Amino acid sequence: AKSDSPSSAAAAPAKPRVALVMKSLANEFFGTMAEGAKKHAAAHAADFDLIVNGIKNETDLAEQVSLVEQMIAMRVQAIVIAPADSKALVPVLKRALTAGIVVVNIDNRLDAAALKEAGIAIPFVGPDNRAGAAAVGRALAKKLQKGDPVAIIEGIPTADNGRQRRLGFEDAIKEAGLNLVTTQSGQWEMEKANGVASSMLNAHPNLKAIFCGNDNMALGAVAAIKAAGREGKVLVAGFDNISAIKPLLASGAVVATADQHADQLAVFGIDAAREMLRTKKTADRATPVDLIGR
Amino acid sequence: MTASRLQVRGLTKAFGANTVLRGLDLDLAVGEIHALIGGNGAGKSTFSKILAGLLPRDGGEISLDAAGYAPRDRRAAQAAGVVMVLQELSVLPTLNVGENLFLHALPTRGAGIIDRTRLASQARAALDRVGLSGLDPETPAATLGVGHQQLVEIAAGLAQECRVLILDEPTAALTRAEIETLFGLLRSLRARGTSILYISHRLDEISELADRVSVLRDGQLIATLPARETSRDQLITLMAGEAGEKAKATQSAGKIGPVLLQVRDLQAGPAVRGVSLAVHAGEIVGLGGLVGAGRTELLRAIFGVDRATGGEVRFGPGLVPVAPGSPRAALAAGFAFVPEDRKQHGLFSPLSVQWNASCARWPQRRRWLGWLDRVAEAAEAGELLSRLQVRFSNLGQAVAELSGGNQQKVVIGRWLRREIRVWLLDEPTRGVDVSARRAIYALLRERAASGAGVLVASSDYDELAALCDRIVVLSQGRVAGEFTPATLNPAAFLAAAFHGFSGTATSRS
Amino acid sequence: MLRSRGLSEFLFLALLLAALVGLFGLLSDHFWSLGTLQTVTNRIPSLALAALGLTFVLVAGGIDLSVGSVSAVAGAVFGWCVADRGMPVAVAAGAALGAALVCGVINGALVNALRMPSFIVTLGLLEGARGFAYLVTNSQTKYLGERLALLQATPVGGLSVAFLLAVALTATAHFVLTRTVLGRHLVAVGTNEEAARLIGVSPTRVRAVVFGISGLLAGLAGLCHVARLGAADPNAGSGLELSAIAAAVIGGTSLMGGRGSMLATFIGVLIIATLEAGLAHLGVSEPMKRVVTGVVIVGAVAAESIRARIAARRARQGGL
Amino acid sequence: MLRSRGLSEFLFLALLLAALVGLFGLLSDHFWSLGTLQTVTNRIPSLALAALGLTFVLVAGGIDLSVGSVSAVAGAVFGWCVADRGMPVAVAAGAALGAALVCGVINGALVNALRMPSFIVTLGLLEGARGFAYLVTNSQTKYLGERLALLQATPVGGLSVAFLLAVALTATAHFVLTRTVLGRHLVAVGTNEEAARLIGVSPTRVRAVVFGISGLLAGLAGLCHVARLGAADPNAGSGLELSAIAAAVIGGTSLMGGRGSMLATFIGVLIIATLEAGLAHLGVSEPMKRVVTGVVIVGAVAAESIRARIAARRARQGGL
Ligand SMILES: Nc1ncnc2c1ncn2[C@@H]1O[C@H](COP(=O)(O)OP(=O)(O)OP(=O)(O)O)[C@@H](O)[C@H]1O
Ligand SMILES: Nc1ncnc2c1ncn2[C@@H]1O[C@H](COP(=O)(O)OP(=O)(O)OP(=O)(O)O)[C@@H](O)[C@H]1O
Ligand SMILES: [Mg+2]
Ligand SMILES: [Mg+2]
Repeated sequence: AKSDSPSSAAAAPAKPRVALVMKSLANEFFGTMAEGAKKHAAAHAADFDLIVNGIKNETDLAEQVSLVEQMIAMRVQAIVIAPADSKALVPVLKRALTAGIVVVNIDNRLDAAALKEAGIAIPFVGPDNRAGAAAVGRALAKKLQKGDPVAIIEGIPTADNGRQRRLGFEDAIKEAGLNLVTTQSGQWEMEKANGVASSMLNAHPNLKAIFCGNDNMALGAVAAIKAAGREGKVLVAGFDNISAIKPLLASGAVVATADQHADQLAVFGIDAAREMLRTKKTADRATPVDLIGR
Repeated sequence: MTASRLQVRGLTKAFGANTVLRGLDLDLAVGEIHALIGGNGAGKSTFSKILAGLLPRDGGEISLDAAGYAPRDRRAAQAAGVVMVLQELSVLPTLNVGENLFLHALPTRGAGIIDRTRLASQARAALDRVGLSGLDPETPAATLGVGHQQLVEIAAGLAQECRVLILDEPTAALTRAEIETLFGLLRSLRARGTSILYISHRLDEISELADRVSVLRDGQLIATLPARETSRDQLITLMAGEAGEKAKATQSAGKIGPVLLQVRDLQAGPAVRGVSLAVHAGEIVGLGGLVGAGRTELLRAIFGVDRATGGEVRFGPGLVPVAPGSPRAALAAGFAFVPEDRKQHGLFSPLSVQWNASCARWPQRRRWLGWLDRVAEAAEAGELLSRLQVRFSNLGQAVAELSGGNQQKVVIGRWLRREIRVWLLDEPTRGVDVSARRAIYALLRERAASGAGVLVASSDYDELAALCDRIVVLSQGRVAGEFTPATLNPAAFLAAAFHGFSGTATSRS
Repeated sequence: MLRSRGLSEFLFLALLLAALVGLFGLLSDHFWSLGTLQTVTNRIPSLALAALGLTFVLVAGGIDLSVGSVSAVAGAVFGWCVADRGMPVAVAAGAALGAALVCGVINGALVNALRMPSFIVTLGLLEGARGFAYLVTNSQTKYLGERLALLQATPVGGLSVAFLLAVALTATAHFVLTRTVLGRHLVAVGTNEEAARLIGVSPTRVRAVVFGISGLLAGLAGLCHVARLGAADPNAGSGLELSAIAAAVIGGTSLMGGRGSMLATFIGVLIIATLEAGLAHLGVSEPMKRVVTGVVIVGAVAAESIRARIAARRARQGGL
Repeated sequence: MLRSRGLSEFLFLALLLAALVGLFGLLSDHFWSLGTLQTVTNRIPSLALAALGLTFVLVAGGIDLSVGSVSAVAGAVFGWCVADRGMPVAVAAGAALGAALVCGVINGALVNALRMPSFIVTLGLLEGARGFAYLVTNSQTKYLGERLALLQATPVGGLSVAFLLAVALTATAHFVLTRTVLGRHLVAVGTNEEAARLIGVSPTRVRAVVFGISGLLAGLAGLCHVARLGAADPNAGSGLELSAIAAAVIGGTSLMGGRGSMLATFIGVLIIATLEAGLAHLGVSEPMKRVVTGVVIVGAVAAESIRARIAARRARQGGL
């Protein structure tokens, strides 16, 4: 397979093939991302082919590595990847680069140290999760008093975007002088977050707000608050702006969320990859994150 | 014995290449007890399972009271009035006795809700009939010994209204007292016009109980004869297809050596309450007693299957103590144990005949790094099985497909090629036909003659009398008497067996 | 030990539960509170319903790994009917339960028709039904709000309708298992299928019924879940099967079939729900949560098995 | 069917595999390529090793749900030793395998000492060992780069050392199961534990051995995983147990014990790996992937069970 030099790959079909490797497509956020990418590909059907793949379980790194290997085997010209882990994907992406494939990192930023150790550079095209979370956090903090007890429900702690969002929330909490009483993982899942939130509410009867790493977990937290009969007394913030969160934003049960333009995220990445195929230039690019909420 | 109840013509049945029934004819009259005998694998169980709707036939005609009879399943057979008590036990340990008795037709109060009062009274009545009036229907079946299980199964069969009752070796695990009750019951059923097909290997039962006897050989009817006018030897000849040698006592001519197995004040569970006995080299000791006397539990405790709660077991010339609760230790000391319930404790049912016959010899077959000498294994298994006259189609056949008696031979046979010093056998000839039974007796004799000790529990009085040099009778988990062939007689034996029940004697089953 | 489970066993399980509650109360503030009680009782219905269905299957000698995915199917169908099609709630609930029942029936039919082990059939449905749930919802969480609020209403003492339903169904299931013909037939088939067949019990029918029940109860679990979260999430109930198995086994149900109690399963559910709530209450880190959960599952079953053996020994020494 | 498995069964499984490969080749470009072969063979080692260990346990009548978590423990320990402590790779690998072995020994000891069903014991370790893996790595993936590159080297025809190791161990396991006394003991205990005890086989020892083997092989699987990812991820191998069970069962191993073949398990692994690679190649949507996976698992086992029944019937009619 190593016989593929970039030139021979580029020479073969006229239309480049771009592979989009996602996390769980069963997650609405990534589903939207993939949909946006597919629409984009359909609109530019003459310019490139798109192959979309996702993994079953957000934590199944081996499967994502296999997907990348599979794409290398298919001799695609470019891989746009939302890595499920910021370190574990580095070696296989290095192999992709060696095989002459253009690689663009979206959504979850690859670990800088790991990239350095591997001796490669991969451009990151995506939102600044930390800044986005900090903005959401500030929007929520505005409704609170200094010293109010608050909690964070984070995503999977091993994922970089989960960590960035937590750090962003923490920034906002520090700025506003709030009192962070507990941080627990909801594993990105609604139900887990619901259980964790319920117990947080019991353990901290004065809790004023819960910052959630994504909207699914925010939905779970809202249900827990309702069940505890503390609607309006405990505020919630989310991230991602999925469709199911809209009624809650409208009703005020969720104060704020961040829109990373999920439908455009992959598109940015794909366009960056196509540009790189033409220009061979490598550069990070920040995509917009909008604060949604009143 | 006038009207015909059941007519079987040209019945055929094959399992794969193995043709079991080859055009069987049989007539069963209204109100008769008809015995069915034949060697192991002759096809008795297969035949009766077809009658009871448990197996489909391949060909032939059956008519019941002059109407065609072809039951699809057991329910259909029961609806037509044909009920069978199976050879293999199928009591369900997780249900209680009453539920076991009426599982097929639990009385309800509508909507599928069990009427427990009615169930209890029905169960009590059914148990009374087989002489188990002491047994509470709510007793979990898991606590029953094999003998009691068999009685419960018989009770379940008898509890149903029927025109034809089939009993497949019902007395294999019963002793004299229970057998008497059963026979009384069967006679009264006969008087009411029920036709009974009675399968047994105990030929003396047949002359005592049956009106007519049919002999099966290789899936064909050889003869139907009046039971009382036919001698035992005649029957054996017909079954074997050749002149059978006279059955006679085979007690040892050899000399009795030093003590090989010494059991002192052994206690285990509720059933064994302090048993002391000794077995000498060259001696065959029998263990007699009523159902539930504790023989099985005693043998299991000696072999270490169950951990003894008191007392000790010593072995060999030096009378070394055997580690309790470890069959491995017992095996290492040269013990072998043939369990009573072959299906549960003896056989690896889905595995091959060869596997089952050779599994006791793995330690000898072990080569470098645990490598197994499979060629030697196959050769030895083949030779062994033919010597025991086991009927099977090939060495790869699943042992579950053998007839009950042939399975038993496999379970015993696996030990024959090992240096066994002390044999512990629990009902070793259960379901085994006369000629094979003789072969097993001869084998045990030969082992004893070459210096082994044998301890054999049996519910068959004649077996104990014919085989043993000494008979120890247990009652309620204690030794209640000891006999030599010279001092043995049925009355004294029974008195000893009931000894532990003094006073309330017969009321508790 | 093999008799219908004695009082002592229930007492023991209740003691375990009490120990957990006591421990958490000592380790943290506010654990002994109405709020915690509500949290725990809110968590219970879906797990309890799934565990009851699974107990039926286990007693009959099978296993059902698909309960989590099937509960997601029910939620997904409900969400689709209500949010996308605007159907009335009752109709949607009917459709959801129907879909779950169909899943159960498929399980039973495959096990019966192909004589395959239920482990593998239901493993297949664990994947397949989950995929179906994604398809139905287009992999999107459907917001439903108060549409199933009925189940979350708290008519008595802060206990929700869903919780009361779970309690009522536990009692019913217990009655069915111990006092009806069906229940005894389940036990018989689970203990020894061949013997049961010879006696005239149809294992095929029994299996069809238990998998149907399991599917239906999993569907109900899915609806409770939707009611609780106010949203239909196609990812819901992943891992539910393992929690449900753990609950049943903590309650003494045998994985070999033939032995199990609905009441004990329910206590098993209480233990697991309390454990989860307590660990979250303490704010224990994710790794420690896993470790403690593992230790408690094994510990509970181990303690019960030791208790049973001691009891058996004592009974033996005391004579019959 | 009850004899040692005939050639026809292997042929049938191989046919299934060939059908899958053919189908994927027809449905998409570039599937029949060296690259795909490498992708598939790269995916195989960890699954194969875990499935072999599990087959040992299954044949002996138990089950091991902890293989995925144990593989993560091995990876985590390796990562910690190398990345945090700077130990040499060989020492770290030894420590990792040691930790995995300890997990297996704990499984065996608990099952033996407490006479608990292995399902629940290993379910406990599924949680507990995972938690331990998180603790060791502090819930962070450890980047290792080329440290275990040896396993990924491709000495012959593009096949990696890890793959060759898996093939060699499959052959060894096959011989152990079919040609050694230990193998006989496993089958005996898995078929009828009580009867095995009476012929002098110690079920306790057999169980200790199989769980030890399973732990060790799961550890090796974890190392292969680390080698492939170039990173130690405490989430590694979640769900591995279900894939491994599916592989074993597709290969005809009975979940009731006593019956199984290592070669057939390996073909089962090939089928699963091909299926995953093929679906990814086609870019099938996530929901459809789930549905297809479910259908293939059930379908493969069903097809085999139907084949076996037809073969049995034919053998019966045609005579032997
Ligand atoms: N399910 C089966 N599959 C294959 N062969 C069978 C099956 N059941 C019985 N056989 C064979 O049929 C023959 C007759 O068996 P059957 O059980 O009817 O004998 P039997 O006369 O009852 O013997 P016994 O006195 O030992 O009980 C035997 O050779 C046995 O191996
Ligand atoms: N696990 C058990 N729990 C309680 N009681 C038992 C158990 N096993 C056997 N028993 C009882 O112990 C007594 C002795 O049984 P055992 O099987 O040793 O008698 P036996 O003389 O061999 O008679 P059988 O013909 O029934 O085998 C019986 O009353 C039996 O019901
Ligand atoms: Mg018979
Ligand atoms: Mg006995």
